[in-house]
Amino acid sequence: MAEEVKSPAPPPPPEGEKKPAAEKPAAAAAPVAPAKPAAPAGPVPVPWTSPLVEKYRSQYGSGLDAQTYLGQNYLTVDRSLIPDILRLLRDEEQFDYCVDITAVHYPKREKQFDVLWILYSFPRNERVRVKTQIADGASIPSSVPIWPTANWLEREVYDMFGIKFDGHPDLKRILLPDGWKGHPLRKDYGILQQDQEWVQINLGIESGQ
Amino acid sequence: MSPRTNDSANLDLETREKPYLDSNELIINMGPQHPATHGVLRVILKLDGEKVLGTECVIGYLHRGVEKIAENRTYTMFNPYVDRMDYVAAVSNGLGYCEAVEKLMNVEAPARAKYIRVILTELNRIASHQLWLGTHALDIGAMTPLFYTFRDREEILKIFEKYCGARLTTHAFRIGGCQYETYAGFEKDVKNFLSFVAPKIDEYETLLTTNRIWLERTKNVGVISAADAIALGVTGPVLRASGVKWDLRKAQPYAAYSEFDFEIPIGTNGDTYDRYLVRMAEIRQSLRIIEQAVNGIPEGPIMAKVPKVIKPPVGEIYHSIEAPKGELGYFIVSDGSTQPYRLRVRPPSFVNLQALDVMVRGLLVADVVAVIGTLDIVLGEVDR
Amino acid sequence: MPNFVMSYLGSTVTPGEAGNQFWALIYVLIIFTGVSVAVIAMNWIERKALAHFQVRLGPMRVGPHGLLQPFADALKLMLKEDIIPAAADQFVFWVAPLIGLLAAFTVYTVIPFGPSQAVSDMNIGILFMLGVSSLGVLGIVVAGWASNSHYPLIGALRSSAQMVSYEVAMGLAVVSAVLMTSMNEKGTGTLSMIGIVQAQQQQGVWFIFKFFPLGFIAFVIFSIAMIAETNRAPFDMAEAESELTAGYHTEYSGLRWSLFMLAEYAAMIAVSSIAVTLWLGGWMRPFANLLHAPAWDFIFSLFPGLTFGSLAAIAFVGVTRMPAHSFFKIQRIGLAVFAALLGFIALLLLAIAIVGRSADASLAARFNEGIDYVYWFVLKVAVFMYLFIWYRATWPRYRFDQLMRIGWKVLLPISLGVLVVTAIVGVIVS
Amino acid sequence: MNPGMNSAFNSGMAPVATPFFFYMLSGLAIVGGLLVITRRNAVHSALALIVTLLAVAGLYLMLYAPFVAGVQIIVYAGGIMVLFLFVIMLVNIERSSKERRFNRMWPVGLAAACALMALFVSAFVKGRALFPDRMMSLPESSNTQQIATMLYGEAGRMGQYTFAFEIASLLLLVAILGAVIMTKKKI
Repeated sequence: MAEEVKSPAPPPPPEGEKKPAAEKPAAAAAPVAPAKPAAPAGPVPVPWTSPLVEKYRSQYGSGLDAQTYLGQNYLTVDRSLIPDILRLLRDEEQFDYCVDITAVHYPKREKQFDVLWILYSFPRNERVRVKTQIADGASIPSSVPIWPTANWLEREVYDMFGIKFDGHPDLKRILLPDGWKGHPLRKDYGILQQDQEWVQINLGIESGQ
Repeated sequence: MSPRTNDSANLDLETREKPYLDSNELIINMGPQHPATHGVLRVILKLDGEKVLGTECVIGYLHRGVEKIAENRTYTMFNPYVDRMDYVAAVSNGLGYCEAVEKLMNVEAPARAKYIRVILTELNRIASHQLWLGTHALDIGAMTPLFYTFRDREEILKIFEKYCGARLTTHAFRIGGCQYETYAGFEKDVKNFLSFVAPKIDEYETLLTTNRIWLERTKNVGVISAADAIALGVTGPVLRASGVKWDLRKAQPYAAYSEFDFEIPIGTNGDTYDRYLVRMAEIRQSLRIIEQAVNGIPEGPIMAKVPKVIKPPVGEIYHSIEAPKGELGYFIVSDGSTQPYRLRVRPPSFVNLQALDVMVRGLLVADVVAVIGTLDIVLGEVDR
Repeated sequence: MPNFVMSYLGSTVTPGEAGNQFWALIYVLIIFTGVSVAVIAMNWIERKALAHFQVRLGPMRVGPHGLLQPFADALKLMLKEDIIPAAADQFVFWVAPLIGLLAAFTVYTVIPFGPSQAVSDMNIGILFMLGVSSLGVLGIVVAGWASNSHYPLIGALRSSAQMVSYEVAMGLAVVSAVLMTSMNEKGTGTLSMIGIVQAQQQQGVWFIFKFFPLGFIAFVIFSIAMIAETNRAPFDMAEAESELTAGYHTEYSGLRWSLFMLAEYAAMIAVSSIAVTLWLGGWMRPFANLLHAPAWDFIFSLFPGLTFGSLAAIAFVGVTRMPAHSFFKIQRIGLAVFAALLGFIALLLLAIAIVGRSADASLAARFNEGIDYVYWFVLKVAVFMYLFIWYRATWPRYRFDQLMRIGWKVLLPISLGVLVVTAIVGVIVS
Repeated sequence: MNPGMNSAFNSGMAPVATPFFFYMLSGLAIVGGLLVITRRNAVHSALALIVTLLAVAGLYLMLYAPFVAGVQIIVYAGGIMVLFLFVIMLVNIERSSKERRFNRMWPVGLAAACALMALFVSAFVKGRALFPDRMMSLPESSNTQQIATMLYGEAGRMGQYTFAFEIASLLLLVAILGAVIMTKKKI
């Protein structure tokens, strides 16, 4: 019971081979390389084939893409499928444990954010990541009704990226103070940047740093 | 008071006119400066007399933006930062991070390094559980176990200090293996520790396990069912105490864990007492693992072939390990540069803390303290 | 010397009974100083004993083996700023520690350290003690309220509920001991503290062994209730630091806080004294009923001197075991002087015991007797004080509802049962 | 029983400075009583009431009624007042201290006080003969034992008030049960 070996691990690629972006966008999204194209060689994501994927692909068609990278499976799905596919994964495929919800910011892309659900199934001892892309300012259905644990995780994503989750019971900042402006994990937020006004008012520090 | 303004958002604190003889619903602030919140956790309690009607955790006082820092540091430079998250189990944090990056780079640490990692990580697990036991017992009012556990934890910290020079934030591992070869006498020290600590564990247990007051304070307190625990994403000893036999060391073995023989202790009731028993049993299992590992350390290199400048290929990886507090995961997105494009830490304490509200509703104030203790949170990790 | 000084020295009643105001005042002063010193000593012993329970050393820096630590603490507390929170009720905040202190110290007027070694012997001694010591809770309640803060308020509510509840079981246990005093030919008991000890003397048995196990059960109930009464571990809900930061004295600091501590320790000594008086024969030496030959009297009267002698010996061993470093020179000298002082007291006590061994009415014999009484009483109380420390080191804290459950559902029925059975047995026996 | 008892009376356990203590205690009681009704803050009133109760206990003691004094302290000052404070603390004090009091009650209270005063004065004047102008002869046995004899009787004889006493305790038992039933939502 080592890795989640649903599909064989990708063979190590030949040395020096240039690869395109590893972030496989959803079928609906335009393929955007996140960053430096001059990356060193690495393993490639390969399509992931399993009964699970077949079933959902037949159901949802092009809205869903399944891949494996370094032995880890992920589904890239269209934003419109989001609450349904997560619910199905929990109910039908026994992915009963939502490990984590997080996001990645790609400022140069049209749909700036990747939102990820990392799921785990106790009965199958298997992990899967579900990814979707949304634009800045767009919202996404909350998964709190599916996994209660999503409550704080979504709040953290909201806090750090400003992604809104529809239907979240109490969507507010969790780690940063309530009145804080800005979402620090966005790429356009500098590492030294602070909400100077907040610091001045609430901490009484004149410099705001 | 705190500058925050959201004192009690979801506690329905409408400013209604209080009746003349109103004796209900007291709102008290537990923390951020409170002896039993294990750091700067603030719990807003809504009480009816002493009965807890609801809680709200206000966290973030220790937020340092670890994930943001990661995006601005190279993989190597970021390594010490992970020690500062769960500072009582820094070795586990380092192991998770190094293994995640290694996995992303598709390299594997040599066998000897893996054994050293297992030994140090398990020692750290014991240290973490000892610290937990001491503070938890102190919260429930037993002073003495604290000093016993700190006395014995000291021996572990001495081994860390001799190995890498640091006691708490060890930065013991490097991407690709270990920086340091074991010092002369490392095996002897570890074996001495094993024979030293085993009777001490019994000593803690004589103080607590059958103590009537301890039983009354912990049995049926903070009960969480297996289904609730899974739904809330609770991991680690808290999940196992609810009867779910799941440990990443067995489920998805990493480092050299597949080579050792150990058991996953589980509880049945999911109450505070079971969590106590599970952690005590885990200490014993850790001792078993260390014994096997230290007797079987293979010879060989301690570093894999890793380039001087670490530049993982474009891609993303999620790797998690069984930290003393639960599943500690690292999700790393690489853009092929020397810095992580995005690094996400899946902190066990953060997710476990979310279960507090479910566990304490309907209990008394004294139980809140016991449940915070039994969740074994470290605010450095909750807030990152 | 004035006549009223000399005339009292040979008296066999307390100054209160003798109507001797001068000696009553002297006794009050002696007891007040003695209790204060006992609290200071208790402070040091508790810290040291607790430290040794917990594989620590405890205070070691201030004076040899930290002997001067309580004085340093007292000085620090006196010099600290006395903070009164802005939102507190100034007057009540100010007066609360005094209420507690007053209640704790007033009790000592009726504690019999010997048949004549008490300020006064009240007809209703035990009732007075229970009543006045129950006033101590007022200080706590009022302190918690006056702080105008949530934690102190909860602490105050807890402690008032706790003390009121445990007083019931405590009172019933006391009544069963009072019942035992009436087991004489006249059939009348007494509430007087001295009378209770004298009843034990006449009946030739400590009440803890009377109607075994009835007396013993009552004693156990009392010794549980008295821990709750004084808010000590494992019943220290009112000041549970891990739950309520510091309970009712969260907002107190400096001298005012130290008054609370003084009151707490004084109350501990007071309730231990009640237990000793009611069940452990008060000032009587052990085996007074079996080994009553004059020779035995003499042997037992050597005990005070021997105790101080062994303390002096321990201190001297400490001197020899100090590191031979110049840094420890002053500490070594200090400890040696302390040991010498103890040794001197030991010699003095032994001398008195030897000179006063004849059972005549000489002053030395009176002195010898008095020292014996006070020694045995204090020794028994000291055992209780040690138990207080031991409990604190060993046990976790009870939860509030559990505490109430024990008080009302366990201790109260048992003490009622013991009372009824004692009455029945008493009637049958007499 | 108590050997000290008789000797105490004989050897002059006569209170010292009787008038001083009497006037001090009565003064305390009166001042405390006034404070009880004039303080706006209920906790201050309760504290003043405790002072009054203790002063009255002291007066009992001066009247050679130590048992009554002890009971006064243990029941009123120690027990009832703690419960009083307990309740007061839970009440919204800020609000209650702002309420105007004595509204329209002034004349009634004054009239009642005057009537009571008149009663006292007339009782004193009319019953002057009942009050001896020197100290009453002391009872032979102690006050505590006398009370016990009255309540419980002695040597197989019912006491003067045994029946009333038992009835009163029954009444209290019923009151306790009633309180439990009223407060406990489910039993």
